[in-house]
Amino acid sequence: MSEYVLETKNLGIDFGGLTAVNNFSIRVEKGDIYGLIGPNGAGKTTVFNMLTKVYEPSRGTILVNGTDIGKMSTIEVSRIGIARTFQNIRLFSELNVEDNVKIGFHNSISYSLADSLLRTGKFHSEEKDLHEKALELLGIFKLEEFADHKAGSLPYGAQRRLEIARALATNPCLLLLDEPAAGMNPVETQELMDTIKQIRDRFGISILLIEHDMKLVMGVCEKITVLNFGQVLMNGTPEEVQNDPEVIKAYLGD
Amino acid sequence: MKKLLVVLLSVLCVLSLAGCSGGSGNGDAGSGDGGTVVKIGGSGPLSGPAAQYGIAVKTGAEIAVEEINALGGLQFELNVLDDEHDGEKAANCYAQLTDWGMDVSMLCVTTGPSLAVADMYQEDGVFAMTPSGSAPDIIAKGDHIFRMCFADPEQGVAAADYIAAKGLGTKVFVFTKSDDEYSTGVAASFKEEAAAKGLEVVGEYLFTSDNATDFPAAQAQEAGAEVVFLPLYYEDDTRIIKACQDLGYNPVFFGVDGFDGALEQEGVDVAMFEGVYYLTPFAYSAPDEATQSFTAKFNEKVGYNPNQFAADGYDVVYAIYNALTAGGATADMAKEELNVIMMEQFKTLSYSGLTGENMTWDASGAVVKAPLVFRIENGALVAAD
Amino acid sequence: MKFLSYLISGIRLGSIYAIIALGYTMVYGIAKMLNFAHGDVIMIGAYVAFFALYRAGLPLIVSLLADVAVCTVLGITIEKLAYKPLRSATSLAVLITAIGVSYFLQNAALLLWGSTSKIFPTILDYGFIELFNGELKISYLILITILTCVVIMVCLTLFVNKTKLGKAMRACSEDKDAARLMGINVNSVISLTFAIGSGLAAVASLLLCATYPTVTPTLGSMPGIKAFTAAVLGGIGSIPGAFLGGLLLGIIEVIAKVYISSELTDAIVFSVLILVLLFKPAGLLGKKTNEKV
Amino acid sequence: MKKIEETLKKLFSNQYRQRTVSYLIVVLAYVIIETAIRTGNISNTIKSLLIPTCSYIVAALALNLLVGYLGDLCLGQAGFMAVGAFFGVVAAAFFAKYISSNVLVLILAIVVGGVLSGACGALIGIPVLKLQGDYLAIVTLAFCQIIKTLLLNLYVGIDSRGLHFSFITDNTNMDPDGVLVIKGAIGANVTKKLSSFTAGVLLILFALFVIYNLINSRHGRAIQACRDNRIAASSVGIPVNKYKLLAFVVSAILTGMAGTLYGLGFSSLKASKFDFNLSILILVYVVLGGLGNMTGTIVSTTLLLVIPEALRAFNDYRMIIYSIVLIAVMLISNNATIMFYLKRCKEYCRKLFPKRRTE
Repeated sequence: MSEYVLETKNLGIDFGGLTAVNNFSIRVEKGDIYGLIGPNGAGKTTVFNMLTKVYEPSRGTILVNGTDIGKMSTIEVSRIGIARTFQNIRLFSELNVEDNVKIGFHNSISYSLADSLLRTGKFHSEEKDLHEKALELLGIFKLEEFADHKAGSLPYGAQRRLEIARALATNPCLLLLDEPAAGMNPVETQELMDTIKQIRDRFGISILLIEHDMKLVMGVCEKITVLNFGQVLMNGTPEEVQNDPEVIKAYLGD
Repeated sequence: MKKLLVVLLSVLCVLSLAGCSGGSGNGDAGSGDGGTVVKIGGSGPLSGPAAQYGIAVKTGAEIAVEEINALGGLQFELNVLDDEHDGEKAANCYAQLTDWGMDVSMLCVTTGPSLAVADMYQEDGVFAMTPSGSAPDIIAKGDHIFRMCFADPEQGVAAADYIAAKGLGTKVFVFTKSDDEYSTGVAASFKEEAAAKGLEVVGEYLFTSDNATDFPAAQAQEAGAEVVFLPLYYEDDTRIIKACQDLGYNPVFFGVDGFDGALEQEGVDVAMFEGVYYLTPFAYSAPDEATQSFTAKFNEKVGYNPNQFAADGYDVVYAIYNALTAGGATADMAKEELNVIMMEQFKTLSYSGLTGENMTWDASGAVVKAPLVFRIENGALVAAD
Repeated sequence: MKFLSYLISGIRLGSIYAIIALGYTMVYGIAKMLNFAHGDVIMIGAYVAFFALYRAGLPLIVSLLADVAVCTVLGITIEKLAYKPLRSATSLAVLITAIGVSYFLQNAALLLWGSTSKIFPTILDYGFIELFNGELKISYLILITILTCVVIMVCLTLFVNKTKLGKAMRACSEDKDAARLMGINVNSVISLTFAIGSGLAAVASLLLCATYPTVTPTLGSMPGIKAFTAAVLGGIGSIPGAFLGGLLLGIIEVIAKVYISSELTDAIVFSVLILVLLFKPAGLLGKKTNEKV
Repeated sequence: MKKIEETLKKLFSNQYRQRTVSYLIVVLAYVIIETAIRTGNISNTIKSLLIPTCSYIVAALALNLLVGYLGDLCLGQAGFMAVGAFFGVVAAAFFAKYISSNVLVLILAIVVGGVLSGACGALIGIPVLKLQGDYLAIVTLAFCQIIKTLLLNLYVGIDSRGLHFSFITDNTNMDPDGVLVIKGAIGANVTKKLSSFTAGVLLILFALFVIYNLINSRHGRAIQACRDNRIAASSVGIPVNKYKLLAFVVSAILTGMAGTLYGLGFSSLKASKFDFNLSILILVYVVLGGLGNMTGTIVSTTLLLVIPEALRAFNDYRMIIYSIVLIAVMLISNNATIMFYLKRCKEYCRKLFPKRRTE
C-alpha cells in the first residue's frame, strides 16, 4: 500500500502529434491540499481529464492509493475515489439542487430496479437516509434553502458550491477542483477557502486544485506544482514557488 | 404554466368528448330504422397520398345517387367518409356511419381498410359491397360482404390466359410490389396460370414503396423477357416502362387495372405507352352512351376523366338500387330488413353497368364478369381483340 | 458486362445521392444540425421544374435557373424562420423543428398539388453511347448525371478551399465563436450554406426527375434519408466524403437489389448505416471530434 | 380522519402532485366513459376511438420517457409498436389454443409483445450507446424501416403442431387445420379482438406506474443526469450507457405493449401502418403535451385523436396543422421573450389564487 493518495509517473498525452502534457509526475499525500498552477494553456485541465480518464493518457501511469487506474473508465475512476468539478460548471441543470447531490450518492445506495419499480421497504428506507444525507451535505455548503430549486437557476457562486457538494457525495479520497473560485467575488473566495479547509478536515480527503487566484492558492495549498507548456516547471511550497525566477518568468513572459 | 395548460386542455378534452357524444344524439342513433331515405355509407381515402382513388369512387357514387334520386322512386343519401387508407381510421368511419344511421354500405375503397372493418359489417348485419377492394380475403370475412371489382387472382389468370392465347411472347418478367397485397395477389395467380399455360416466367423483381424509384430494368432485358407483366398502379408502371426504354429495351408491357389513369397523368408523354396492353373493366373513351354520359358528368364535377374506380363506385350504387327495387324495399325499412332483401336479391340479380355486362354474384359475394383487355394505340385506348 | 451495366446504374443513383448528400453535409458541418427538410426542398424543386418545363414550357436552362432560384430562396427562408431562432436551443428542439418543416412542406404540396402523380417531361432524347460492340448501352442522361455530380464536386471543393467565403465557411465549421471574433458574419455564412445546399437540391431534383419521372409530394423523403445515410457513410462535414458516400451507397443499393434480395434492399441499406455508425461513427473520410471538457 | 388528511396532503405535495393528477385524470376519464357506455349515452364514434387512444397514450408516454427524461429522440416508435402488435397477435392466437380465458390470453399476449419489443430495444440500444443527438434519431428511424421491411416479408402460421415461421415466401407447410396469422404484405389476421377499453386504461395506469416509479428513484435520477450532462454524470460514477440502455428498453417494452393492445383491437393490421408517419404522430403528441410532462401527454394525445374525428371537415388540413404545431411549440418554448411573459402570467395567476400553494 502506497502512502500516496495519488501518484503519477511520467504522464503524457498527445493530440494528433501535438504533445499537450509530458512527463507529468506528482505525488499527493493523504490530507494534502495541493495546488496545480500555470499560465493559460499549460495543460492543467488536460491533467485533470487524464486523471479522470475523460482523456486516455498516451504515456505514463496513474496510481490511486497504489492501484494503477490505467485500464479504468471514467466511471470506475469515480468509484475508486476520484471526484472532480469542472472549469465550465457542469451541473444537472434541469434537476433540483437536492437531486444533483443525490445523483452524487448514486453508487452508495444499493436498491435495485425492482425495488424502485415496486417501492419496497428497502427503497423507502434508503431514500429516507439519502434525503437526510443530501440535506446534511447541502448544509455544509449553505445550500439547504435552495434544495428544491432548479440547479440551473442558482446564482453563479452557489452553482460552484453545488458542484463541489455533488463531487463530495461520491465519497472520494481525492477531490479535483478546477478553478473553484473563478467568477467569485473576494468575499465568496474567502468563504471558499475556509470551506476547502473544512472539507479536508471533516472528510479526511486530499484535494488537488487548479486556480488562477494566487491569493487562494497561496492561502490554502500546502504544496504546489507549476506547469508550463505541458511540462512540470517546479514542485514546492507556496514560498518556494513565489520566489522562483523561472515561475515568475513563465507568468510574466520574458 | 404547464399546469395551467393541462387544466385548459383537460377542459377542452371533456368538452370535445361531450360534443361528439352530443352530436350523435341528433341522428337516428344506431338501429338505422330508415326514415325517408336509404342511407348508403362507405369510406375511402379522401385525403393523403391515396386520395385520388377515394375521390374517384365517391364522385362516381354521387353521380349514381343524383341520377337515382332524380328518377323520383327510392331516395338515397350518400355519405362517404375519409379513412385515409388506414384500417384504424376505417373503423372510426364505420362507427361514425353507424351513428349516422347507415342502412347499406359501400364498405371501403381500398383493401387494407376493407379487411379491417368487413367483420364489423358482418357482425352488425349490414350489407356491404366494396367497389374496388380486390383481395379475396375481404369477401371471405362474411356472407354479407360483396365485391364489384375483379379479384386479384382473376386478373392474374386473365392476363396469363390472354398473353398465352394471343402469343404475345413466351418469356415473361414480373415486377411485383411486395408491400402491396394487390400486387402480390395478382402476381401470385399470374405466375401459377402462366406455368399452366406454358409461359415461362424468366424472373421476378420485388420492390417496396420505399424503393420504388430505381428499377434495374436490365434484369428483365438480360433474362430475355419478351413480355413484362406489371401488376401495379400506374405510377410504378410509368417508372418501370421509362427505365426499360432508357436502356433501349422495348418488350410488350402488360398491365392490370391499376394501370388505368396512366394516360391521364399531367405532363405524360403518351407516346411512351404506345402498344401497352392492360386489363380494365372500364374505359372512359368507350363509345356507348352510358359511359359517355357518365364521363361527361364526372368531368363536369371534378374536371378530369373518370377511371375504373369511379365506374365501380357508380356501379355499386346502381347494383344496390336494382336489388332494392327488385326486392320491393322501402325507405322506412330497418337495415336488417334491407339486408335480408339484398342477400336474397343478389342470388339472382343480373346487372349491366359501366364495368361489365350481365354481372352476377356468387354465394361468396364475388362478381362474375368478363375482364376486358385494352391496348394503347396512337395515344388512345382501343379494345384489344 | 451485365455487372458493368448495374455498376453504371449504381453510379448514376449514387451521383444523385451525392449531390443531395452535399446539402446535408454542408449544413451539418456548419450549423451542426440535421436539416430533415432537405429532401422536401428537392420535392418542391421537382414541382417547380415540372411547372416551368411543362406548364410554362420554358427552355431547360431557364427552368433550371428558375428552379435553383426558388429552392435557394426557400432554403434561406426556412433557415431564417424556423432554424435561426433556435441557434442556442438544444439539438433535440432543432431536430423536432426540422421534422416539422419537412412535414409541413410535404403536406403543403399535397394540399396544393394533390396526390396524383405528375409525369416529368423528357428533357433529353433517348440517345445511347454503345460500347463493346453494342453490348453495353449507356444513355446520355446517365453520362450527364454523373458528369454534373463531378463538376459540382470539383467546383464546391475549389470554392471552399480557395475563396474567401469558402474559408469563412470552414472557419465557422471549426469554431463559430472564434469565427465571429475574426469578424466573420456567422449568420450570413449559415444562410449561404443553406442557399448552396438548396440550390444543389434544385439540380438534384432535376436529375432525379429526369431519371425517375413521377413527381409526388413524398418524392423527396426516401432519397433524402438515403442521401443522409450517404453523408454519414462518407463522413459528415466532408465534401469528398459526401461524394464517396453517395457513390458507395448507390452502388450498394443497386448491387444488393440485383444480387442479394430486392425486397430486403432497404433493410440492407439501413443496416449499412447502422454498421457504419457502430464501427466508424465519423464516417470514411470524416474527422473524429472530441467534446471539449 | 387525520390520517386521510395527511395522505391527501402528501399526494398533492410538490413531489407527488404531478403523479396524483395523472392517475386522477385517467381514473376519472375511465369512470365517466365507462358510465356513459353502461348507460348507452355514448356514440359509436367515441367507442371506436377508445382502444387506439389508449394505445397511443401508452406509446406516447413511453416516448416521453426517452425524449423528456433521457433527452434522446427516438424516431422508431412505430417499429416497436409493430413488433408488439404483430407478435402480440401471434401470441394471442397461440395461447388461445390452450387457454380459454380471454383475459389471461390478452395479458400473456401483451407480455410477449412487450418482451419482444424490449428485446428489439436492447438490440437498438447497442448503437444507441455510442451515438447522440441527430445520429441517434436517424439510427432509430433506420431501425424502424428495417423492422417494417422484415415484417412485410414475414409469414407465420399456426396449426396443431404449433407455430410455423417463414420468410419472404410462404413456406410454412402447415397441416390442413393451419391458419396463417401473418401473411406478408397482407398483414396480420386477428381472429379474436381481445383488447378492451378497461384493458387499455389498466395499461395506461401500468405505464404511468412504471414511468413515475422509475423516474423518482436513483435509476431515474441517473437517466436524467445523462440527459443534462453526460460528462458530469460519468464523473460522479454513473454508467451512462447502462442507463441509456435501461431507458430504451423500458420505453420499448411499454411501446410494444401498446402495440399489442392496438393490434388486438382490430381484425386485421398491416405492417405499412407502422411507418415513419406514425412515429412522427406520436412525437407530435409528446411535444404538444410537454417534454417530461406525462399528464400533458395523456391530454394532448386524447385531444389530437378526438378533435379530428369531431371536425372531419378539416381532415385535409390536419397533417399540416400537426406540422405547424411541432414548429410552433419548439419556437415558442425556445423563445426567451415569450417564455418570460408566460412566466410572468404564471406568477400573476399564483398571486390571484394564493391558496393553491399547498407547501
